[in-house]
Amino acid sequence: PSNGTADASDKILIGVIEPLSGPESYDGLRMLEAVKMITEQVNADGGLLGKQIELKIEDGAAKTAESASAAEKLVTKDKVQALIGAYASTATAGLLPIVAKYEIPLVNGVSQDEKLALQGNKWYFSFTLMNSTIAKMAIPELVKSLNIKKAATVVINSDAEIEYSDVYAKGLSALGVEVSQNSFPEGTQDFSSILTKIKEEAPDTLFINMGSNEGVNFLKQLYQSGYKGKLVASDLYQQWADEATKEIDGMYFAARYVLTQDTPVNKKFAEDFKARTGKYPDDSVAGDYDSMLVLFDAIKRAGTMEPQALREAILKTDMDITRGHIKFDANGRGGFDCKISQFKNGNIAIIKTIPFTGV
Amino acid sequence: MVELSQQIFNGLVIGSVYILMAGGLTIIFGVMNIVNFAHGEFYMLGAYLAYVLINVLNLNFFAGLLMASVLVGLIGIIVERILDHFGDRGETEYVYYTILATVGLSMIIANTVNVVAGPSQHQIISGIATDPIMVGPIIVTQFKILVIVMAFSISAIFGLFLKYSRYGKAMRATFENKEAAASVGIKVSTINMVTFAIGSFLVSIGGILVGSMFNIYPFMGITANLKAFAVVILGGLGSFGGAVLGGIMLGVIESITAGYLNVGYKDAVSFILIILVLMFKPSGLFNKISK
Amino acid sequence: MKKNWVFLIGIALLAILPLAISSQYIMHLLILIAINVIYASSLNLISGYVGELSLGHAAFAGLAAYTTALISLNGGSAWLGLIAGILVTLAVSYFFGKIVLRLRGAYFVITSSAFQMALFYLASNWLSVTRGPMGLLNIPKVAIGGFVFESKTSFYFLSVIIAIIVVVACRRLVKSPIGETWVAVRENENLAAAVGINRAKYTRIAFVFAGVFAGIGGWLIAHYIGVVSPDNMSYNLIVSMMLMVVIGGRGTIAGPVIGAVLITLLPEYLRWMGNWRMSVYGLILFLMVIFLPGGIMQLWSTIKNKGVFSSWVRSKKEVN
Amino acid sequence: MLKLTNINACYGKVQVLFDVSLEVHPGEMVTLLGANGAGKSTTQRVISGVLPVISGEIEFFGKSIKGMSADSLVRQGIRRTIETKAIFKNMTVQENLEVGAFITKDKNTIDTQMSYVFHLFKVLQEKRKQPAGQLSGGQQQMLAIGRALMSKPRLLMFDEPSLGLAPILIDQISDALGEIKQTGVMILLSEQNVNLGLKLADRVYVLETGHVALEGKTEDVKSDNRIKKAYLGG
Amino acid sequence: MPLLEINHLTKYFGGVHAVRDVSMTVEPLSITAIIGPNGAGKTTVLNLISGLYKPTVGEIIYDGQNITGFPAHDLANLKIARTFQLAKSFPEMNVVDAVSVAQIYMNRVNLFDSIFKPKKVEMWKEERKENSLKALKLVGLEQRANEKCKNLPHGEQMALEMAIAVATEAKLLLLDEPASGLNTVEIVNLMETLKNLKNQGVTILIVEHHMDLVMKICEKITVLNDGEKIAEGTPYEIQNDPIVIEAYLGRDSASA
Ligand SMILES: Nc1ncnc2c1ncn2[C@@H]1O[C@H](COP(=O)(O)OP(=O)(O)OP(=O)(O)O)[C@@H](O)[C@H]1O
Ligand SMILES: Nc1ncnc2c1ncn2[C@@H]1O[C@H](COP(=O)(O)OP(=O)(O)OP(=O)(O)O)[C@@H](O)[C@H]1O
Ligand SMILES: [Mg+2]
Ligand SMILES: [Mg+2]
Repeated sequence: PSNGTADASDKILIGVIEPLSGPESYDGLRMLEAVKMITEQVNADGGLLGKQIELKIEDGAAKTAESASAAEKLVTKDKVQALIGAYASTATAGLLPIVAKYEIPLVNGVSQDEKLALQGNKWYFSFTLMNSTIAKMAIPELVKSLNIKKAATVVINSDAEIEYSDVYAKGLSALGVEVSQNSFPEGTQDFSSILTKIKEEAPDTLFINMGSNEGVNFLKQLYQSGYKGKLVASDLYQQWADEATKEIDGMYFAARYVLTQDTPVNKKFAEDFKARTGKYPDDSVAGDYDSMLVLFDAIKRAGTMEPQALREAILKTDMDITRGHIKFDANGRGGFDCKISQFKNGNIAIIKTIPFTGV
Repeated sequence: MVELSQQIFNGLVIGSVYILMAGGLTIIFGVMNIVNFAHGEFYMLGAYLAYVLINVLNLNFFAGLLMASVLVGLIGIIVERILDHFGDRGETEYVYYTILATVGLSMIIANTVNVVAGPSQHQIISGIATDPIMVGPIIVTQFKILVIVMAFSISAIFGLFLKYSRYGKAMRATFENKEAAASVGIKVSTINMVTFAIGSFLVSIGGILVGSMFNIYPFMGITANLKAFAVVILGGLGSFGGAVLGGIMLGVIESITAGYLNVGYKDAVSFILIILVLMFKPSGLFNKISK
Repeated sequence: MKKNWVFLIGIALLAILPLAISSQYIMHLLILIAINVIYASSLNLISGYVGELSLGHAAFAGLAAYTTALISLNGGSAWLGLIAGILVTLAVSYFFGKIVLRLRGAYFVITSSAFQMALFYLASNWLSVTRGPMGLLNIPKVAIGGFVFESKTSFYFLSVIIAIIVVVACRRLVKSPIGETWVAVRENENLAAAVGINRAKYTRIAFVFAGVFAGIGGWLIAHYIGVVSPDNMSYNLIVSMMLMVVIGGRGTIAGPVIGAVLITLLPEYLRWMGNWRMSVYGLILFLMVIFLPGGIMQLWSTIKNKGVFSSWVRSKKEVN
Repeated sequence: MLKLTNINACYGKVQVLFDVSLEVHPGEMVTLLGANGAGKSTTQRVISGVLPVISGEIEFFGKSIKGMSADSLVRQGIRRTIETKAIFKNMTVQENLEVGAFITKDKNTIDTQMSYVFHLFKVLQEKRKQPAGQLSGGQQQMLAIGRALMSKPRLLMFDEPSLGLAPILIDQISDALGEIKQTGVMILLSEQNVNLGLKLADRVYVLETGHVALEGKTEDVKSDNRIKKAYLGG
Repeated sequence: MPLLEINHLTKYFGGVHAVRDVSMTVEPLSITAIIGPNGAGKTTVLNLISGLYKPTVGEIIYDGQNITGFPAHDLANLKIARTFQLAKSFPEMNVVDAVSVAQIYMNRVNLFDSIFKPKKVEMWKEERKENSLKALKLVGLEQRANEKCKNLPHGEQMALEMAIAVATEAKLLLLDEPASGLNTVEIVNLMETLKNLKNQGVTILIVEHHMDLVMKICEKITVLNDGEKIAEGTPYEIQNDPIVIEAYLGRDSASA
């Protein structure tokens, strides 16, 4: 209600909160590029509702209080009409009371903590595949086709990854697989203790979930430790394909995003992004790009920036995004297919697609 | 048993790096009474410089290691010249302000590298084989052996220098009392500069070894610094020999905790050790002289 | 007497301030300022008056935040959370104070920092209780009777009143004989002991008050933001608390208040710098420590002593 | 020879020395006498290069040494002991003495000087392996004096060497000073203890609030009435 | 009954025997001295009495009460005060404030008052200030009341520490080399002050190398050497004791 007059202005204002400083800025800066890229493309095509789109960008440093402050400023001072962000689930959590209070839609295709989505916040639209959802979709298939008897998880100690470890451990043991859970703190350089432990336990499959940077380091040390078992992760980071090609040969993925997924939306996105930044995108970049796709599509259909109308339009989303096809339920939770894939000889290929049936 | 011996070996490797980090920190504290909160940033800076020299400019690994560390030593001298200004503020104030200044410095260095070089992680290519070799039941790599050998020989050389050489004695004298050191003809400012340079040089070598054994990233200095503090406290502030023993001890204890308890608590171990040591033996485990 | 007037006028201004401000964003900043005033003033008791640089202060804020979060998420009221938070910080600062106050200088700094880092790692890894880095979400608002401190304005009054109480309490402590003992012990511990001042006892009073006050700040922020995670006791938090104390002027009552205002607003004005921001903070700290170690308060007293200000006032009078 | 001409010196904004002029000739022992805060220590600090002068000239054997750093003055042969017993507490007594000879690299000189110091102060030899911090107040004073002797200086300055020493040790020190003087070293002594200060001195300067109030041969100064009253308790 | 009684006091530092089996007494309203060569253990004895160190063996009885091992800060309550060999007082404080600190241990306002009763705090502060000025007057420092402590020259520092000790309303005063660094005139003043204090009911135990002062004002002298008591007696007896002359006084003693 506080920005009822904003409609009259000649611009559509969208607030973007990403970690632009600190360790998380590795992802934050690339995500910001994707958001800028699609906005520039839409503006070049004449914008939306006859108006140009202007991004208001703030650094939330992936921290709760900083992200909340940024949102407070974007909403009340800059008068943005929709929000994208803020990467880490704890950071996004700081945004939720604010969007609820000012009734501004927050579209998020990245944050994975399902507790956020379960809050019943009318203005939070979350549509990445939650870890629990992926686990439900992919674990039975993986256990069967990879013949898993004894597994271990190795994750970085960060919000989404810890949750991943938990839900996978539960899902796997429900199917009679013996599992041990392992996590390491952010910034770990030396993995030798974990690897020694794993070697002793000798699991046949290792489920890993960590940032692309730690991943390269971990995978190299894993290789050096002489590990011969199978490897499973959620998403393939392009950095792994480039820098740890030898180490991840044969690795499986229960993926949200697959670079080579052959859809027009994804092809355009991947090529544009590569052209713009010289790097291939991965899941979190795709997640923010998808958020923008969803938001722009809803604005077009709503024909107005009036919040209530925008909300209705978002809920009715039914479109192709980079990661598949998306629909929302009445609570603003969305999803798409999970793609079981394998990396072999330098290329990733989808082995099997498991359809989304709800969270 | 196999796992235990492997964990102890792992602890020795990382402990060797701790020796280089903490050895530098402890002599800077000893000579200048500065707790250098930017010490970890020199570690990171050394690794980044070596990365540029070795990976980008294709220098030989050892040449790059030496050059980068000398450069970091020179940067250390500049920093020392600035911190020198706090000298006339009285003793407690001096400790207080040099800590704050180095906290500021560490923020400047780490975040600037993060912006300029980007937050991604890299590995320094040493060209030395990293393939697993079995030594009995333990898996080692050539590089890890090199790390242990380097750390121990460098600290042995430096320890002997400090104990017996004329300059080493002058350094220890400056530790204790600047006016008195000046009164016997020691050029205190030179000693301070040399100390800071050596301390920074040592930690830079540690950073480079870690960077080619594992990886480098802009904020790698922060945890490293806290580790170095733990080692220095274990060994006694200002005691180089203590740093060597403390480094090995922390490395091994961490590895064992990680292996048998929980990897997540590995880093908490060092902090709990600090508190325990200071509760029961504030002068450090290996320090004979109590203050 | 003059001081009292300034104080009363200040309070009156703070009371009518919300009437003059329509921007919710500015109200938000004012709330953060109030909380930071609590943090900085309490830290100043140790780092300004007792004279030891405590890099473990944020731990108390975090402890109380987790305490109240756990209580109110399990059905207790926020007020119960406050009482529990106070009791927890009181107990912890009492016992930890006993250990750490035996140490001086560098040892104190490192130990206090280790204490905070140990708790930080505990919060990050004790998943069953703290949910680790995922944090505790949806912490309920503070309510009294049927009234909920939901709006910015109501929370503003709550936090400003608490901040004023804390600042006044700090001031009275500092001016009391207890405050004198802090200075005495800092200046010459052996002589202080010889005149019957027990360092352990008196510095611990400072430590406990500081810990409890920081805890109250942590309680406010937990219920204001609604999320508690290990960030509530991070290294960054203690660095920014330290910045407030140093920039304002340590060992003064007004200094930390001024510092809190500046450090809360600074990020908002430096946002345009993007990711250079943290480097700039570091630079500010570095330059302050070199050129203005007494902070803004030092600047103020040089102006006063040099008579720049009074001569300016005098010349004005003469003109009239 | 050491020659100070019209030296002015300050701590911050407070001027402490006013136009102080004094000379020490080869083979001579000169005493600076003066009440608390008169500027005796400050004069020595100026000569040893620890405190810069505002104006005036300092010459050492005809060469200007004004503005030279403390350590290079030590190399010129100017040594000073400090009244606050600034010894290296965590180093052993022997190491303290070795560092005292920092500017001499010649092992023989170091050995000779060390035995000389041990000959002067027997306790030091007994305690040579102990950390100097464990010495008593007076023993630390001996160590400080011994250390100054280690590099065979040309000018030795002592700042209140009798401070906190037992009478018997003051005797020993006075003997030691006599011996040192015999070897041709110039000595500049600050003292409140007139017994020691005036016993061996050839000439005396009396400082009052930073000014040279009186100078002259020891005999003349001793018989000056004002001095008798202020310092000799007579 | 002696005010202070030391029985078989012994203190080792690692292997160093700083004090060995020393027994002595201090009579009420007397001035007693401990003398001895450097390193004899005099300061250590004072540190043991004043609670800075704990004795290895032996006991210390004060006013009939065994105070062995009491921490330093508890002794002010028992009316024991001391000065230090290298006096520096409270360098950054004003002289009068530094003396006021000496009365805080009396605890007239508690923690509750400190926060809730600023008036009471203020009143007690005034009262302490008045007492402090009196103490300063006694040692001749009243002119320096508003000076910073660190700006006092060495001699006045010692006087200030005495004022601080006096302000605690001590009955037993332990002084460590108060005459060190003073010139003859200042020493005469110091003697006056000490006599005044004695007349006001203070008992004094003094460690001093300045023989003039010791011989003139002390009733009893204990001589330590190498941690052991080697002699005890009146100034006359001590001055003529060949052992003391040999170990401590040296050849000039006749002229003292
Ligand atoms: N570091 C300093 N800063 C400021 N003033 C000082 C400093 N050192 C000495 N002074 C002042 O300078 C004056 C001369 O001091 P100096 O130490 O030279 O006297 P002194 O003759 O050696 O006295 P004493 O017999 O007490 O040693 C004194 O008034 C003293 O207060
Ligand atoms: N903390 C300590 N650790 C080890 N030895 C010590 C310590 N303090 C004193 N000593 C030793 O104990 C002995 C007695 O020292 P003390 O300071 O009591 O002497 P003193 O009689 O006061 O001498 P002075 O007249 O020189 O001040 C000395 O040999 C000294 O080296
Ligand atoms: Mg002097
Ligand atoms: Mg003594």
